[in-house]
Amino acid sequence: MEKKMYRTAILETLAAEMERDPNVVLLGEDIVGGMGTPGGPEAIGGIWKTTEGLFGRFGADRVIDTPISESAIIGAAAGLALSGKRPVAELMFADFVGVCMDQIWNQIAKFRYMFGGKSRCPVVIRMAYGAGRNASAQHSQSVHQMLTGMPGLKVVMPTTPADAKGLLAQAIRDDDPVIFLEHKTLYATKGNVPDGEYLVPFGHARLTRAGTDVTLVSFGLMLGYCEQAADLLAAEGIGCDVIDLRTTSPLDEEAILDSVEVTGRLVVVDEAPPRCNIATDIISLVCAKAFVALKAPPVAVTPPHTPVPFARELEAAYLPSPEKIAAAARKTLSWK
Amino acid sequence: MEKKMYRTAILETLAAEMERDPNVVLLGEDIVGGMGTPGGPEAIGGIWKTTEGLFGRFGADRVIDTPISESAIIGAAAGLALSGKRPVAELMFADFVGVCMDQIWNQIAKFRYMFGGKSRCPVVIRMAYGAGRNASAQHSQSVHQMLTGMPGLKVVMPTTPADAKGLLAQAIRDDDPVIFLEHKTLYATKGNVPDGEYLVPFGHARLTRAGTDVTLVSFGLMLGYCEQAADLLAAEGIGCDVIDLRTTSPLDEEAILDSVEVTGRLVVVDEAPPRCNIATDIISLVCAKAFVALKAPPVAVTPPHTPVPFARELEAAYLPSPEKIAAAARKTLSWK
Amino acid sequence: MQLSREALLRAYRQMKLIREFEERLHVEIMTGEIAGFTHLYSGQEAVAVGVCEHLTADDKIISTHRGHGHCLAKGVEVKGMMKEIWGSREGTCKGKGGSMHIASEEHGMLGANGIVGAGAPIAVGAAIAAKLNGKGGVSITFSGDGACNQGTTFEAMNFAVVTKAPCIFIFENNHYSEHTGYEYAVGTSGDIASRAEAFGMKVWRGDGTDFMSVYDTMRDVLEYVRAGHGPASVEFDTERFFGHFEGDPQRYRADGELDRIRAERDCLRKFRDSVTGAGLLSHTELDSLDAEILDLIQSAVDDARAAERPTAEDVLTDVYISY
Amino acid sequence: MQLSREALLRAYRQMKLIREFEERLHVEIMTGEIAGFTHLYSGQEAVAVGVCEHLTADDKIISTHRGHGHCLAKGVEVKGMMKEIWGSREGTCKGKGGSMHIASEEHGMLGANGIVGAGAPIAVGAAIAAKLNGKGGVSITFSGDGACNQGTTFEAMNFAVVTKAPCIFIFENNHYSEHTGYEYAVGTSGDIASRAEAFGMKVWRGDGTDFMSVYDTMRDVLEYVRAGHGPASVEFDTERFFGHFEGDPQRYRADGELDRIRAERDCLRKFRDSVTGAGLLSHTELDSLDAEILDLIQSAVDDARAAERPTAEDVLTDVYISY
Ligand SMILES: Cc1ncc(C[n+]2csc(CCOP(=O)(O)OP(=O)(O)O)c2C)c(N)n1
Ligand SMILES: Cc1ncc(C[n+]2csc(CCOP(=O)(O)OP(=O)(O)O)c2C)c(N)n1
Ligand SMILES: [Mg+2]
Ligand SMILES: [Mg+2]
Repeated sequence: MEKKMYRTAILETLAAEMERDPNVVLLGEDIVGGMGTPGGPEAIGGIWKTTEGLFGRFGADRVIDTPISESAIIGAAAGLALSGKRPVAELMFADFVGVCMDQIWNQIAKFRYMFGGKSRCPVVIRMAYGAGRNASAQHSQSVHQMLTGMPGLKVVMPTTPADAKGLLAQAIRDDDPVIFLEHKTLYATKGNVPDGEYLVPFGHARLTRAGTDVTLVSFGLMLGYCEQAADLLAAEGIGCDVIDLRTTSPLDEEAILDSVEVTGRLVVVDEAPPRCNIATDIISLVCAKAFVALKAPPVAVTPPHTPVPFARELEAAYLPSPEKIAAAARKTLSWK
Repeated sequence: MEKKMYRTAILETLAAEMERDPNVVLLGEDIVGGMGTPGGPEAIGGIWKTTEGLFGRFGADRVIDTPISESAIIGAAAGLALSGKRPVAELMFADFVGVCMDQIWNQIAKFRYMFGGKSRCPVVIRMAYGAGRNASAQHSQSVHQMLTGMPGLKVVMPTTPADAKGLLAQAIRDDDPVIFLEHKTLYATKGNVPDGEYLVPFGHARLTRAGTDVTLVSFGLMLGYCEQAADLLAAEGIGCDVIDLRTTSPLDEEAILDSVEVTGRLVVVDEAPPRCNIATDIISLVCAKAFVALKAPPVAVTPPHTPVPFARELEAAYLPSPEKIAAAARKTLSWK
Repeated sequence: MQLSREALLRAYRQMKLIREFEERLHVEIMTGEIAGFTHLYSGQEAVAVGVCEHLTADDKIISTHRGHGHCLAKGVEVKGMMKEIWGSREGTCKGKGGSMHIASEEHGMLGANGIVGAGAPIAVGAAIAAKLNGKGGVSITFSGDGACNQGTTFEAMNFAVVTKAPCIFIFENNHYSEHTGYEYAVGTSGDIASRAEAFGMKVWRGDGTDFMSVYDTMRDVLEYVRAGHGPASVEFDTERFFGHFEGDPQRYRADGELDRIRAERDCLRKFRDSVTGAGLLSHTELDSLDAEILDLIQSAVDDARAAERPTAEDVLTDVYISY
Repeated sequence: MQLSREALLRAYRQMKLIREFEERLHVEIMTGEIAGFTHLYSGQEAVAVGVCEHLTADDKIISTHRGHGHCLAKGVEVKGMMKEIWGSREGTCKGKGGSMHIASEEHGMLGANGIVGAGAPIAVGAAIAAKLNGKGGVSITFSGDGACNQGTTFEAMNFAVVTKAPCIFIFENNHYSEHTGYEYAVGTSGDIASRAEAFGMKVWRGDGTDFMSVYDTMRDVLEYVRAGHGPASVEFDTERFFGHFEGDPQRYRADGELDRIRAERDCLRKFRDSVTGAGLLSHTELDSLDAEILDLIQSAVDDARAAERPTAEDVLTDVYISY
């Protein structure tokens, strides 16, 4: 067990899986870097440094640098997968799902069903999502709220370096299409990462701390904020269950319901805009399945119904914060 | 007041608005039909017959038939709107948002915000959505669950011919971008349509019948199913408030909350797949804002988490039905 | 190069099979028994067959909304397809896909596709896979004259050139996309091949109503692509005999156009005239094939009508392999 | 055609303004004061200015992630832009857009754009609007060598040809998209213009580091497009002096490449040499312009630093006109 960065966990897992299975191929923009330049391949790796050195190690056939053509990238991944390969495609920013949504939503997600269960399309689409780096409206978005709603996709959102490893290995070995969402503010965070083979199954949330007063549910950047909120609340004598969803599709309903059965109070923190997102999804689920247990109305903590703004002050105000989360928890606790 | 088809209401409203405002221009695939053929322009109108005769009346400059290039269609609409026109773009099927999502989501929806409130982009994007015609997984989908979540868009879903007229006129005159969703099974339905100028403001739901036992919320094809369910329930002595949302963004929260304050029981019927949709959105809203009024857990009636299947039996089983809606209502009523 | 009698008979049989499959559907659809949207391939058979007769199951194809011909030409079972179009749970896709989504992995048929232009990038991926496998396999995408304006098609062409993928872009120019003429929608006065060429591919052109023209052209194309020169493109001029979808009144056509193309541009008639004229096959042989095929279609329809219907539980399966 | 002294001075001033704007940002960004991703236009000034000097406020342009130069060339206020990049609520976009989203309707500047390839279809729409207005206006989209592989760019070109829209597609080939070379990513050995030509447009090519080459080329292009012949395309060969974004170590460059292009391909140096050599302007005049511009930039930075910051309430405004 070693402390590693989130991005390192991803890079090493890609390498290990490529080593293990010759069918694993990577494709994406600048994942090699330097193609067709005087500096040559790998002059600079991808901008997130999650694919560095893989071209040198596995060659041009398996690490394919692509033109700026996201529909072609994702479509090609689909074709590779239908032909028996295990492509891992990278979208540099999750916001670019807009230019290739058809291939994700109408093609990859639906093949198996449309074809009567007679095909498999084990594509992994990795993408960097989320706000926090002042990258403005077109480079800061969450997309899980859309993708989770699409039958046929699995949606994975690792929060820790360990989960980045375990969930990515699972994603690559999984026979269904997987959307793998990497929060861009987490790449440089560090945590213990198990050595050797390590798989985290989908649909199993992680309870990061236990408390009996209120349940906080989240993932990604917001999970850390929940932890901070839980610290604030602990100082006031309030104990939180903090649940890291890990995957939004499949969803670990049981973990959420079990916790709410105990606490009776729920705060869901979602970085997506407020309408039709994972917060509404989970609150609706809990109301349907744990109505009696609820001691107070569940609360969603989300950004407002606006695009992501640029300026530091604006983005900070836009995002949920530990303080806002703690306030929401207090609100449920003081409710009567 | 005359009985007209939903499609006629749309066609006539397009014509009237084009007459009224020379800045209104239409664009879309086959909306003229016959371009570049021996039969010539308007040999056949668009496949939904919602633009028939408009080319002859308003000319090639204002009724623009396009190649199969949805990104270019929606992008061009954006450029027209930023230049002072009022484009009404047609996507033949709502499912095609997949090939032009970026232009809708990252461009049109965000211009005003990104540009600090200094631009306007009054685009209307009309599209035929929904299941019920055995058009299979790529031609039967709902998309409001994604589009409602996108800040910057308004999302309009007329159920009746009268609303098709009043909401479309409002959409064309509105200064913000509007997604106008026409349920493909409704085109041939008939209803009374007010003569002359008729505008339906956004964000005002329609109570189609009043009852004090349970609140049914829906729109589109499902609204009719709710009416049928209400008939079934009425026969059992159960009275329903039936709410036609008309627009999902903005949402008439008040109409929903007011009704639930009385009934204490809520069934939301959504044709979208179950995760992160309008049903979860409204249930979450009601739990937050009318928790005390709730006498039973709200129920979502939706298709399952699967693509839309083809065969008649499968599609029928996939969709919510009046019986399933009535059963859901009975369930909330018998809850304790 | 002269084809063997067997090859000629097989080619005729395949084209005739597609033709009769579609002509029968044209009739059956009118009765209202078949659900959904159906786009028929009648008139274009020489393209599908002229291409696919060169292919093995290792070679992949991907098709469009007008996919029956490509499926049959690639060997997908007639009866399974008919059942699928009828929405039976015994259909190729268990009644879940229908006419626009017939696929068969075992035949290297990666699917008809309801989204115009979606197939091209997928075909490039299959071509890259073939290249990785190193056995000379190719991947072929069929596109219409309408699809050639979709961004995905262009991206796919550039992508294939950059990755030197053994991908063949076949454009079936049947002059119409829905009700719109190709000379209007394709900005280059309707010329598709030159545009493909400008993406850096070698291109060919052929008469898509003449089996031999398609077949011979494809021999060259495949030789070139299998040799590792990267992608290629072919534009075939062809005709669709029916409307865009069933129910289309086709007022965009010229007076007498349908009669003329049936008379002068019918690939089956041309094929028959040419092989019988040259004494390679006899009318009797072909007539007996015709009869055989009509029987096959009849029994496919009978079977489809009698086949098991899907149930409500079937809705829930086949979304994931595990979830 | 010989430009007037005033026109030459203005051209120099505009190019120099862009250059100093970017050079200063390059320095300021290192301090960490400026948030987000910033892409600098240094080296390409002759393109933006050579194009925009022909335009009026009725003509529209749309830009890319690398948009500062196009904005300044189209007349957007320096101080508002600097404040925007600093994230001030006094900025062009009230601090909501930042470097990648500067727009100014009143100047006919439809926005920098963070999505590669997104601008092209929007520009076609603006061109159709100009055509409807019938006053000879045009719409111009700037794209990089990377953006020329995006499907939207291709769709837009076909669409403009079909609608005969007065749209000009300017490709600034600066040889790199992020860290990738154009010869790799553009399948036609890096030739962009021929591809545009194959979409049915008249195309031009020019040296994007030579103001006069750009300006003269654009005179012809605009004459052609304003005359109603439909769209056109121009490929300019140019250089970017900095990395893709600030912080890029640029190891993809050749040894000495940056020195070489600064020495041999600097549009400002070339311009100065040529106009002073021909005795059209004097070094003294240009030097005093330089000083004036440095002052302007300094005061823009001072102002930006001192300008009002946005507040939490500002997050909620400007989403809709009414809701
Ligand atoms: C993305 C998308 N846009 C539009 C359509 C609707 N549509 C289906 S087929 C078709 C015409 C296709 O024409 P062409 O490519 O020439 O093929 P053909 O029908 O002639 O075989 C259109 C517009 C679609 N299915 N997908
Ligand atoms: C759709 C999309 N894909 C990828 C990116 C990431 N990206 C931003 S700029 C860029 C390179 C653009 O290259 P080019 O068009 O040559 O413009 P240049 O940077 O040289 O001005 C890339 C890949 C993006 N912003 N949008
Ligand atoms: Mg066609
Ligand atoms: Mg470039």
